[in-house]
Amino acid sequence: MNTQFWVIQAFNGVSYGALLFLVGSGLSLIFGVMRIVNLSHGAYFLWGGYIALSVIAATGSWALSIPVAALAVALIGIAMERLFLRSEGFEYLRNGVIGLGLGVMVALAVTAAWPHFIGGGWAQFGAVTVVAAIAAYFALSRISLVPIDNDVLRQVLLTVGFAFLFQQGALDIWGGNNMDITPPAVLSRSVVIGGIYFPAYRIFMIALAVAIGAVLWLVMERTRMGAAVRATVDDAQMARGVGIDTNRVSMFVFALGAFLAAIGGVTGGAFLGIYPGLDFEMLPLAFAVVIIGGMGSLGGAAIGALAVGLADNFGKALFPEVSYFTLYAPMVLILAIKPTGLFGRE
Amino acid sequence: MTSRLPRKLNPLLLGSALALGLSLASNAQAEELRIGFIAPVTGIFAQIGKDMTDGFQLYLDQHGGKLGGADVKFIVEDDQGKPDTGVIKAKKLILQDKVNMFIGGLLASTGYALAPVSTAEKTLYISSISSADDLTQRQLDKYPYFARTSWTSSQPEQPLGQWACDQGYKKVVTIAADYAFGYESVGGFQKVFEDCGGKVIQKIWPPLGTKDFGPYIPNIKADADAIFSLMVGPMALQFPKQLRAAGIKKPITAGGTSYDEFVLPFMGDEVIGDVSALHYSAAIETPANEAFVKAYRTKYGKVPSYYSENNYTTAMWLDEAMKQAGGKYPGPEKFIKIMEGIKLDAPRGPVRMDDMRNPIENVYIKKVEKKKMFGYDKAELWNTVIKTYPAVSQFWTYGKEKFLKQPVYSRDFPACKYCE
Amino acid sequence: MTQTMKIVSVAAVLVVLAVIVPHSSSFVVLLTTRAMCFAILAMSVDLLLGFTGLSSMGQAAYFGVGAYLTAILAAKFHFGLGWDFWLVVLMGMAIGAALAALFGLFAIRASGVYFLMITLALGQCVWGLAYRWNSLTGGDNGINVTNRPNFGLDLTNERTFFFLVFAFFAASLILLYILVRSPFGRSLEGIRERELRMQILGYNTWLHKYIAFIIAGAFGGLAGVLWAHTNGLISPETVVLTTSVDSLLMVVLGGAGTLVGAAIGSGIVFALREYLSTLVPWWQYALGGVYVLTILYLPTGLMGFPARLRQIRGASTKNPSKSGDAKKLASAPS
Amino acid sequence: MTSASAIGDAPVLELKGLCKSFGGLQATRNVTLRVMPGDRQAIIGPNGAGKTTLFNLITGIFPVTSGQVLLFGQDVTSWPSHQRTALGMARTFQVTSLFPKLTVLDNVLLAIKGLRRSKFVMWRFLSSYKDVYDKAYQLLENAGFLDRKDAEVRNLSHGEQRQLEIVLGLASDPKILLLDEPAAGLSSGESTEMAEFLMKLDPGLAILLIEHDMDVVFDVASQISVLHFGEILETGTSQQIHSSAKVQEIYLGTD
Repeated sequence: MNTQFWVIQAFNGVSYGALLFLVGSGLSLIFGVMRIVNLSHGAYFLWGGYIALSVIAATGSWALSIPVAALAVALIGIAMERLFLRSEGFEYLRNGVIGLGLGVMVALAVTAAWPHFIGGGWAQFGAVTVVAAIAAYFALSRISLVPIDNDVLRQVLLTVGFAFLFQQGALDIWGGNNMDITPPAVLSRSVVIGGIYFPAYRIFMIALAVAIGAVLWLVMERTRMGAAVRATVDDAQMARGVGIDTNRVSMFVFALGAFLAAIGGVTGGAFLGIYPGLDFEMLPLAFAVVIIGGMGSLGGAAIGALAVGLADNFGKALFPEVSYFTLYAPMVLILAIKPTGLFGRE
Repeated sequence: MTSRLPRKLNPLLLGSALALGLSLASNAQAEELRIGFIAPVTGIFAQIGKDMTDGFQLYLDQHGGKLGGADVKFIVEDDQGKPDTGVIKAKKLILQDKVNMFIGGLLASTGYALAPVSTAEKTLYISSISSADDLTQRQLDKYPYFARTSWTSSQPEQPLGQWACDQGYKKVVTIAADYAFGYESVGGFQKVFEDCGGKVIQKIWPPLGTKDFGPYIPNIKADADAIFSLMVGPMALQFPKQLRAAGIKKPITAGGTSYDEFVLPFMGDEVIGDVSALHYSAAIETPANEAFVKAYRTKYGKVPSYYSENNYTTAMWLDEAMKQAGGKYPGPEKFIKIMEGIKLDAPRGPVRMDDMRNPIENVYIKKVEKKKMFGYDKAELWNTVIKTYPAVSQFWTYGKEKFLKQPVYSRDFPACKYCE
Repeated sequence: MTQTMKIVSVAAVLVVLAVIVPHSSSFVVLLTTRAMCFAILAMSVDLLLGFTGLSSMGQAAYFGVGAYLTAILAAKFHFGLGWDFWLVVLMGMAIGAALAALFGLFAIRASGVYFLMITLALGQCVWGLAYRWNSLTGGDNGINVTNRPNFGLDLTNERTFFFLVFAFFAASLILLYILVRSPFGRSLEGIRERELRMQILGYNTWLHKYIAFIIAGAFGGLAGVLWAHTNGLISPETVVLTTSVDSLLMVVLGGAGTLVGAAIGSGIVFALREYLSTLVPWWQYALGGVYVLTILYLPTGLMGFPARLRQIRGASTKNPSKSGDAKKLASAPS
Repeated sequence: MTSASAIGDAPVLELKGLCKSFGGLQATRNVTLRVMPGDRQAIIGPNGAGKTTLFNLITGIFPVTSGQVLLFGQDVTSWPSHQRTALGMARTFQVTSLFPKLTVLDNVLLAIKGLRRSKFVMWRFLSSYKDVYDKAYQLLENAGFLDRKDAEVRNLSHGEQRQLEIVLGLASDPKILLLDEPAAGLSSGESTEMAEFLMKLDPGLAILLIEHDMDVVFDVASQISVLHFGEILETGTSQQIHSSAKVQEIYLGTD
């Protein structure tokens, strides 16, 4: 265990932490503003990676895949937030989406039950779908949604439901192969300093996280929207009182969170791979970042990510038998002592 | 009374009515060969499950849906990649669908979980992927209705140990997924390699599912001549990439799943030259294999993995056995007897069963190369066979008696004598 | 409906279940047995969620220790396979309770979303140990429990085993029902509604929540013991986050605060996941859809369905006010 | 209104130099107060004067920064709420804080049980405790709620909820009752009703009252303290306070 060992392990831990920052900061902001524990966040990460793969397959451009994937997932985030996590507005669209989903399922069920009846034909399948969807739409329109804005548990469970749907959706769209995002050749090399190899990609991840962190910080500190977000994190009721449109803030933050998670997915895709199940692997780690760093705090997320990255890395390198325990036990202790995390505000 | 039924009761009543309905629905099927197939159709292993199913289905389709003259009812059940779900699905197949046999199971732990079901329900279970060593070794007596058409985990790694020794490697570091499959693979490699005079000087066990090898790679001892790796699934893609990026250029000899055709198409050029061992390679240059690869690729758009081949061969085995049984399923004991007597010329090469119902088959030492094969016009990564160990048994050259006296390969056996 | 009527109707359904299920196909027997194990777990979650207002995301931990205890004793020491099975049942409940007593020290202080997060972290600790502590848990391979107990009753017979699990299920239901109707149970409801007020009324609410947490842990452990023998294989998969989330969903699906709802919820989840999955490959969409629809439109679960129906009918005849009063209520400071 | 404070031997509640600060904000400054058995005292003051904070300190919801709270001569400064209640103190809340989804009867049952050991019993139905039920019926009858005992609390009118709030306070047979704006949100008619309701209470019960509605205060309380910026400015009888120039100034100056 010479210096070289410690240097490279610390470097590895920091670069892993950089990736975790991308995932964790979005989750942390969403929590801070909306008090929602978003269990779909891992799915955003995964979908970011898959969409990037599709973009690369279509255009061959890795650089293009990052913004496209991030924006696409941000749109998914907005749709989820507007249609399902907020109870007001978009009733028609929400009922429409759910109705369509139900319609497809009814059609699938009919196909499974009476294959001779509508077997194979897309037209028949479509007809059954449309009829069922319309029926479902009208049935749903008669039922008023029970708002979930103030119900922590129902929000969590709703995001779990979506996490399952996203997981199966990704499997059906992109298949179950273990895939990998290949970054440009420049990033596949290594930088050698003092006989130690520093993989360029890990350096890139650190640089990206620092850059994004800086931009986020500027947005939070210098823009009106940033100020509104900070005010809402501090005290949502007060923020509403002074005329901040917290509704818009929450939409912005949800989109931003999804955006960041997707960037994490593209970046992480070249480092962890993209495969089914990645979503639920990343989720607890993102939570560890948020919990340790403190909910709703950007600086906290950075420190939490660094702490988790290093703890995970050194835990696995030095105490493999209890490596996961060493990750989650500090989480428990921090929560028990300071429920809002190290840098979180009540 | 019924009209005044309490409202809160309705869901419960509905439930029991449903249960009743289900019970009536499970009527007997018509006379035919009913085969249950257990594979992950959803969840994180879904694609492997698809490869498995596709391999079997391809053979069925090529033979008009019949095996040995009998119409086949092929029922795929989704175990979601979980052993306990596999058990319940096996029971569903046996109890409700009244299958003659069930096939499949991906993970070693699924194999260990399904074998007892075959004993309890007196139904034939053919393990077509799951490779847990002991099922056809020290524990075979417990499972009279069990046979295997695939491999044991240590079966290809034992010749690989010999091959590594023959290359002149003296010191090897092993890095393998921390679960039974990893233990058995490393154990087989280490035993033979050390019996030949080599030394395993370090064993690293990253947990199953590791993708960031950052904590482990810097630990690899600098004085090793080569690295033995055993990766599965997403791990396989990341390990060689991160190893090379960390500046370690040592040769890799690996367990089969680290480079098999399931992961190979998604790998980068840094894996060219890496060596692995398995009982199948899609690049075996025989007419039987070429035909299989082409048929499979035409139908499913991808090169078959060993998951596909093993199930294709399983179907071929059943076909032959049913032929010999005269097209009528003769019951598990008799059927296993027939299967034991069959010699096949499969895509993977000649294969037959030893007296512990595990295949004796070729083991291929393969090197990743980028080239064109079988007339495909694009240069791709292929597992070129560089050496064939013919007719390898699960006991390698040790002989059954001697082999079975040692404990099953594990994290601690063989002990790491040269680790400090 | 009066209390007596409710009791009578639930009892009637239980009797019907006990009569019908053993005569249906073995697969249905198996499924029902499994669902009933989870029903016990879900009822333990309901004690916390529905009656005390604590949403625990770590209930799989107690389930897991109960199951691992049983599996390790059976596989390594051949203990608990005869009359000593009953000892294992007690030990399983004790270890679940003991773990809950430990975790409760950390968790009970927190409330709302923080309680949810800390129980999630605690559950993950147990998962981490199950996954990595190879020498004890067998790591990712898990532990196979090949033999079921035999004490005069041969539990390898699925129908006999069904009756055993059924008995435990019914007993848990009855015990928990008595508990929630007892002075202690009613005090939990008070805590759920307004904890501060309860303190002012002279209740040591921390202690009440702590006791409820431990009791839930004990029933979680019991469910785990039964699950070890039902499933025959215990692996880290048993203790993953999804198990905890599933048990919560079962409660919400059936209706929190009803006990029976938890059982119905587990029945539905198992029917979808283990029966529907034998019929169609897209069962996961159905499961996800059921979750989303229940949460959005049926916050009181299926048990609350009749009341919700009345409410909808009432709303459509009157002026469709945008469910404003529900909101007012929820936003009242506590 | 004629019965002046019955002078007992020892104060039921005594505050000595009570201070509380939140961060930099001094919410309570050096409050000293004494309530004797049967006293009817009120604390008035403008919004944000720290009245509710003071109640929270007395009942142990917030820890004090410095000073002492004595209940029946015992120093309870560091005791949790439920133990203080056990000594014979009860309070109501400014914002109604009943158990909205439970029935009126259940609300009262919970309140009665708070000080009984049977609250830990988990093997007997609550309904088998006849004495608890008898007492609940008694309380409800006295308060005129018996006919609505099975109504869910959230369906009661606001005025009824405010009254029930006090019934809950009385359920533990307290010797001192802290009332936090019992007339909050009530119409003037309802306020009068509330004042009458309060005046009917057992004269041996000491009451400490926070209230904005001066009519209620003057009806119920015989001694009034004025709180301003966490500090007691003046204490006196209703007439004294009524005519105090300082009090006028505060109310006109801040409102």
